[in-house]
Amino acid sequence: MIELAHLQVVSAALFTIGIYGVLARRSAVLILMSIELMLNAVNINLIGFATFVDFGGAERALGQVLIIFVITIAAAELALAIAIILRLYRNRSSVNIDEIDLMKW
Amino acid sequence: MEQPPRPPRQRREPEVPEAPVALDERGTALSALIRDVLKEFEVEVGAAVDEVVVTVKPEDVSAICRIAKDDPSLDFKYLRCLSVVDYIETLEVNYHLFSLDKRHKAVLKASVPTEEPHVPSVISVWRGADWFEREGHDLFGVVFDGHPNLTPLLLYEGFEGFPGRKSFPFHEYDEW
Amino acid sequence: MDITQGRGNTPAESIFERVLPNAVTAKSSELFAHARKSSLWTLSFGLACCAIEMMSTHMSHHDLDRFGVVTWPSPRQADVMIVAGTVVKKMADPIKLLYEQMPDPKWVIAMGSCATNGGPYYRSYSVVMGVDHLIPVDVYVPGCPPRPEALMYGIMQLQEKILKDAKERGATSQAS
Amino acid sequence: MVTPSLVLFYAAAALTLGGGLGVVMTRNIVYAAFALLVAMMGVAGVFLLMFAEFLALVQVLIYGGAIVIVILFALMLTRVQDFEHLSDNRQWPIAAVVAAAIFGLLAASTVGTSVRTTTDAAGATVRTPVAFDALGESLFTQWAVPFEVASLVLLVALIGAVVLVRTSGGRD
Amino acid sequence: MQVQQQARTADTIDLMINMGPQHPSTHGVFRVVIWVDGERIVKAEPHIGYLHRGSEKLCEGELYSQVITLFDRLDYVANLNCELAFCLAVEKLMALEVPDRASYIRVILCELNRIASHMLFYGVYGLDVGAMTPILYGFRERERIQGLFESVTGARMMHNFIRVGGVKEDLRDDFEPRMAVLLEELKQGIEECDDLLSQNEMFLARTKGIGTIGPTEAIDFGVTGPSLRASGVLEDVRISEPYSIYERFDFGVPVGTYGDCWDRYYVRVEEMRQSLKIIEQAMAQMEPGPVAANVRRIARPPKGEVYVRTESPRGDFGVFLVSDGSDKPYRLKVRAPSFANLQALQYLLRDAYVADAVVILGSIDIILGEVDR
Amino acid sequence: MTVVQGIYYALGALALFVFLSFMVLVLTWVERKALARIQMRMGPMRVGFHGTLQPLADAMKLVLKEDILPSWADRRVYWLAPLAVFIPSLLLWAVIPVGRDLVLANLELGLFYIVAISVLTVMGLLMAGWGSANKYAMLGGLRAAGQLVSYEIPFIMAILAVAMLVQSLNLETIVDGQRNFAYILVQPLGLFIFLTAGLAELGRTPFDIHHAESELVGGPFIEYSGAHWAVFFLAEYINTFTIGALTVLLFLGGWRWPAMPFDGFAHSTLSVIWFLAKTYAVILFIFWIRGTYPRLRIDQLMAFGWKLLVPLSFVNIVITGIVLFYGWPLWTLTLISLVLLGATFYAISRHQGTRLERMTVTVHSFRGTRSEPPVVQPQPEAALED
Repeated sequence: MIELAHLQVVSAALFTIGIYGVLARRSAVLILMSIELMLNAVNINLIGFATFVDFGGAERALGQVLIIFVITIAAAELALAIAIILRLYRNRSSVNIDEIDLMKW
Repeated sequence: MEQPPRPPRQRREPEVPEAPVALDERGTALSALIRDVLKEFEVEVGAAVDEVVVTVKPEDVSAICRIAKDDPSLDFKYLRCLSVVDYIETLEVNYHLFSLDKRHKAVLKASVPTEEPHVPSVISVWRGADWFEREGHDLFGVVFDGHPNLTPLLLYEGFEGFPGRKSFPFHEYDEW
Repeated sequence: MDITQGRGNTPAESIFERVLPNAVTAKSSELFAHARKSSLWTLSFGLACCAIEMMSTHMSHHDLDRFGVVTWPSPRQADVMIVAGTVVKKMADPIKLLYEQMPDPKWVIAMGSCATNGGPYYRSYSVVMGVDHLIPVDVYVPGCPPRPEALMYGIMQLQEKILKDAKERGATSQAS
Repeated sequence: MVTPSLVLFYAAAALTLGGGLGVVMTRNIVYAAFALLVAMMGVAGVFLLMFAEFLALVQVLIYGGAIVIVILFALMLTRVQDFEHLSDNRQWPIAAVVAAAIFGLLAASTVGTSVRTTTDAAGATVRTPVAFDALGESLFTQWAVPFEVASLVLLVALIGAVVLVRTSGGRD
Repeated sequence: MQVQQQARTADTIDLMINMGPQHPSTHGVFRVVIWVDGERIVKAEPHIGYLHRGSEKLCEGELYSQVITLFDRLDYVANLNCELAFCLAVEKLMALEVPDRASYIRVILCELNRIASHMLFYGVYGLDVGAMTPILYGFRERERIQGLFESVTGARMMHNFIRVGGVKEDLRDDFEPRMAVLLEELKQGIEECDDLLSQNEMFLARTKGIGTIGPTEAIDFGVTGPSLRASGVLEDVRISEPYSIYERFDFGVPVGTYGDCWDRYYVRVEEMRQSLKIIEQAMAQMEPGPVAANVRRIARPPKGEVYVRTESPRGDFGVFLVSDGSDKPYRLKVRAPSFANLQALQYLLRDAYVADAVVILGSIDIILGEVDR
Repeated sequence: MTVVQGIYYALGALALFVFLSFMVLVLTWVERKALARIQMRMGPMRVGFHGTLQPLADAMKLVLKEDILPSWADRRVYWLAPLAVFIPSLLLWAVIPVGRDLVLANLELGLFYIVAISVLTVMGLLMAGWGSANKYAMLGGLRAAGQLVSYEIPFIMAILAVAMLVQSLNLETIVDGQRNFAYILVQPLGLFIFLTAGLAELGRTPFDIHHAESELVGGPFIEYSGAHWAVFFLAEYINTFTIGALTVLLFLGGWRWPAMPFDGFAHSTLSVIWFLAKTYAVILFIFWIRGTYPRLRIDQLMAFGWKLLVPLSFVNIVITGIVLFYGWPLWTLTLISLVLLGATFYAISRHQGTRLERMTVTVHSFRGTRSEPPVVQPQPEAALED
């Protein structure tokens, strides 16, 4: 029997993996992917609550609506981020965030 | 009865006839014109069959070609062909020129010694000379000074010798 | 003289041969040979004059598609390489490479006299005198260039060879 | 109690977490993209198990059809030299510690808090699916304005991306 | 400023693509190395020589009558045109008068060969653009022409029919009726081919305005033949320096405007119609008579040199013949039209798309046999 | 889900696989024969009666052929790519009914499922292109991705317009909705968009730029041989069949035909026959296009997709919405659709790039030598610009 806790643990683990990726990797693209992972961790949590907890009434569909918004924002964010990365690559021929220090002095 | 041995037949050196010159009026007019235009240079204007032949010194080739192309009365905009002929001691570089407007034609000839065949490149005059010169370098070893890219064109990298020359063996090759 | 060593036109040992008794594998390999001979995909690869006749053979009038023969641009999907034309030393390595890129079982047809032995260019300095110096050839089609009918006959000979090979292999594997 | 749905859930979770680990562990960035795809398919599986068919398909469509492809496209276009041997930051041990700490925190809070889930008469938890039409109804009536705003965001992102990537006057 | 500088140096890396020597659309064994940025070509570098058979050198070891065999195999799509060029050169050197009938036969066969060659171009060009049917239509017409050639010369491709001083033998009795049928078929066939491809929207989209070259550049590169005429230059050896008996015919010379791929294509289609016109006139004018001048079996032209140019289907086919009076040529240089036309490829390919590279290469219609010789 | 259900699904999937494989074999034969007809040839003749066994021979040969792994290829990606292409194409058929009740899973969200799954094919093509580490393959993979992603939008929109008419995403409901008339009569514009986008999704002529034999020598599949290549081939033909089937289901009334018994065994048998017949008609149309048209260039293809098909598909949805919202009779929709379709064709035929404004090749007649100057026309300023 699937319990809410199962989903929460999976969500937490995925979120943690994402955080590790953001902190530890150097490639901008990989960091972007890690952010996607974190967003999906949130989605798992949302669907869990939406399904297991009875909100009743008009809020029944709220969880799923939120997920749709999250996915939308994720897509938009990714499009922009990839564009920025491509631009960076064109200017610096690298996607390593360590080397992107133009604003640092 | 003994017949006297027939005297060995005298081998005659075959008589080699020369091809007759048959210049049309356009050709005669052109040869006069060339003499006039190129009088600063040491040129020799003759004819072969129906074509005007202009013999020039190798070092003048580039300058003369430039004039031949740009001079409005000569107007040799079109380099038909660039060929090299091996006369054992010398290599002769031929530039076959044609004017689309005036419809007259001429051959420019420059003889270079086989040991050190150097001719200035005319690639700056006609861009179409590019591959012809590379081919001449490939098959005959003529060095076209000033050509930007005299790399093998027809032959593979590492081919030794100049197969177009008469000194190159004719058919003593391995099957592979 | 380094002929590429490979399995060439013997197919790789199939799983059937390992598992099934010999009598069955012999029969199955004959069946497979029928399949192979009915779908000979050629590498669309023309070298010289013969390529034009090879194309003719594929076109409406002669239509090699009737035999299931179609051309394929990539060597990875081809079964038969028709060497149509003169093989030049500069082209030798690419041809070997192409042959090696083809998957087993594969066959080679040498089309025309140039691919067979150099043909009219036998004494030239840059021609490989027969493609069999480079890769193993199964069928030689003579002619300069061979008529389309000749090429078709060559392909039918190749089909017979495939069948015969399979039968012989079956016989030897039964005997052993 | 092990039910088929629980087994399926474990499978989906394994896919998700395995894919996630693949993203952060692999040295090859293209593999990372494929691992991300696997993780997203796992999430789609979780959605399916929660009876959210629509969301699962959206997940497949958006992540499989758009996001991962865009990432791969960007990777193949840039052709970074250190394509296959990515290195980690120097502070990766710190990152690991931080991540572990956050996981501990999250897990503890999950275990520590009790959420009142719906149960049936026998006391077992039940999943209450949201009907597809209810979702649509809710999205286009109650949440219509946020929905429009979201589409506006997408449009802005699209234009922004185009402007960013465009090179001024041919190859610069 | 510094950032600007960096932006220039660190551009996206160009991808190098190696087209050929075995590539379905290089028309033989030709290799072109192209550097692309995305789908745009940055730089192109053609490599030839994969069919360099040393014909010119081989000719120096053959008798004059044997050289024709090698000339057949130079431009292996327009064999008779090559034979004609060589024979004209020898005849000019020997100052030979060719009988009228022989000249007519030569013209008829050469023009037929021109149609056959353009039909091959038509088909292969369709294939380059991505249509698979035109090649079958083109080869249908070729097959008809080759059938006629076979009945006249005994061979489908390597005819060895035009000889020094005339042609090998007279036409067969059934030539005229066969020719009449063939002319009707060809007329219909050319129109069919024209209908199938020329005005197709996608074909136009692919070829219009692609690979343009202006008249000055084209002449500078030594481009000749249909490719030159497509750029708006009225230059055809048949009218500017008439050889054989071409001044006796009324025919049109198609000339393009923009020098793009479509013009190059359509000039050839139009040329096929004009060739038919020439053949019709020649058939009407031809009268019985001898077909070969009185020449010794082993020709020994006098010492001298001669340059002859003819209009082969690909352009200005020139033969430079140096004779030392013996029975073998001292030096034979072939000015192959494809060789010169191919030089313009680098110019044509500038800033084109990868897909256009194939279309442009197809439109200048090269035959590797005469490029590499 | 019980064990019986599982077995039922497994058997169904197996049957589907066998059915599809058979269809692919038939399809290849039909294609070769149809193309041969167009090209005045005979096509396969020697293997079996009129070459009917030809596909079988081809398949057997391909499976027995050596499978080459190029040494520089990325091994895992290389081997997985055929599966990544093949599985989505098979998964699609889980919801496509071949006749009344002859469907593996009758999903409510059937159309949405098809849209979502069909996108996954791109991933396989990209994997194939990247995994074979060949420049042609790589370029082909990238082209395929770009093309498929752009044509996904009009594809989805065309489907959506039909869904609006029926108010359902279920394929059987859609077929039932065409009880009285097929939707081709209501939305000819939708059919045009759907078929064009579908051809692009398939990568068939005139949109076969990622195979592009004359440029890319076979695109992403260039390095594959033997069985793995056969899998790609299979997937491609299954996809062709899928597009044909979808066209029939969405626009041509599915398995319906005026003179059909309403229920019973006769009905289901006949329905399958009608369905296949209609599908093959659509596929023959696709082959016909292949036999006649050249290929577009990538930028033209993108321009066609984004500048023409995407706006058209949106317009299609808007007019459908207006007609449905105001409750106008459906023939008004037909009318608007037809007018738009006509306008589209007119626009294509009048477009500067696809039309010859005037003949650019002029013929100058001569007898004897020429006297005119050689350069007849100066290069005009307004050179062709697209």
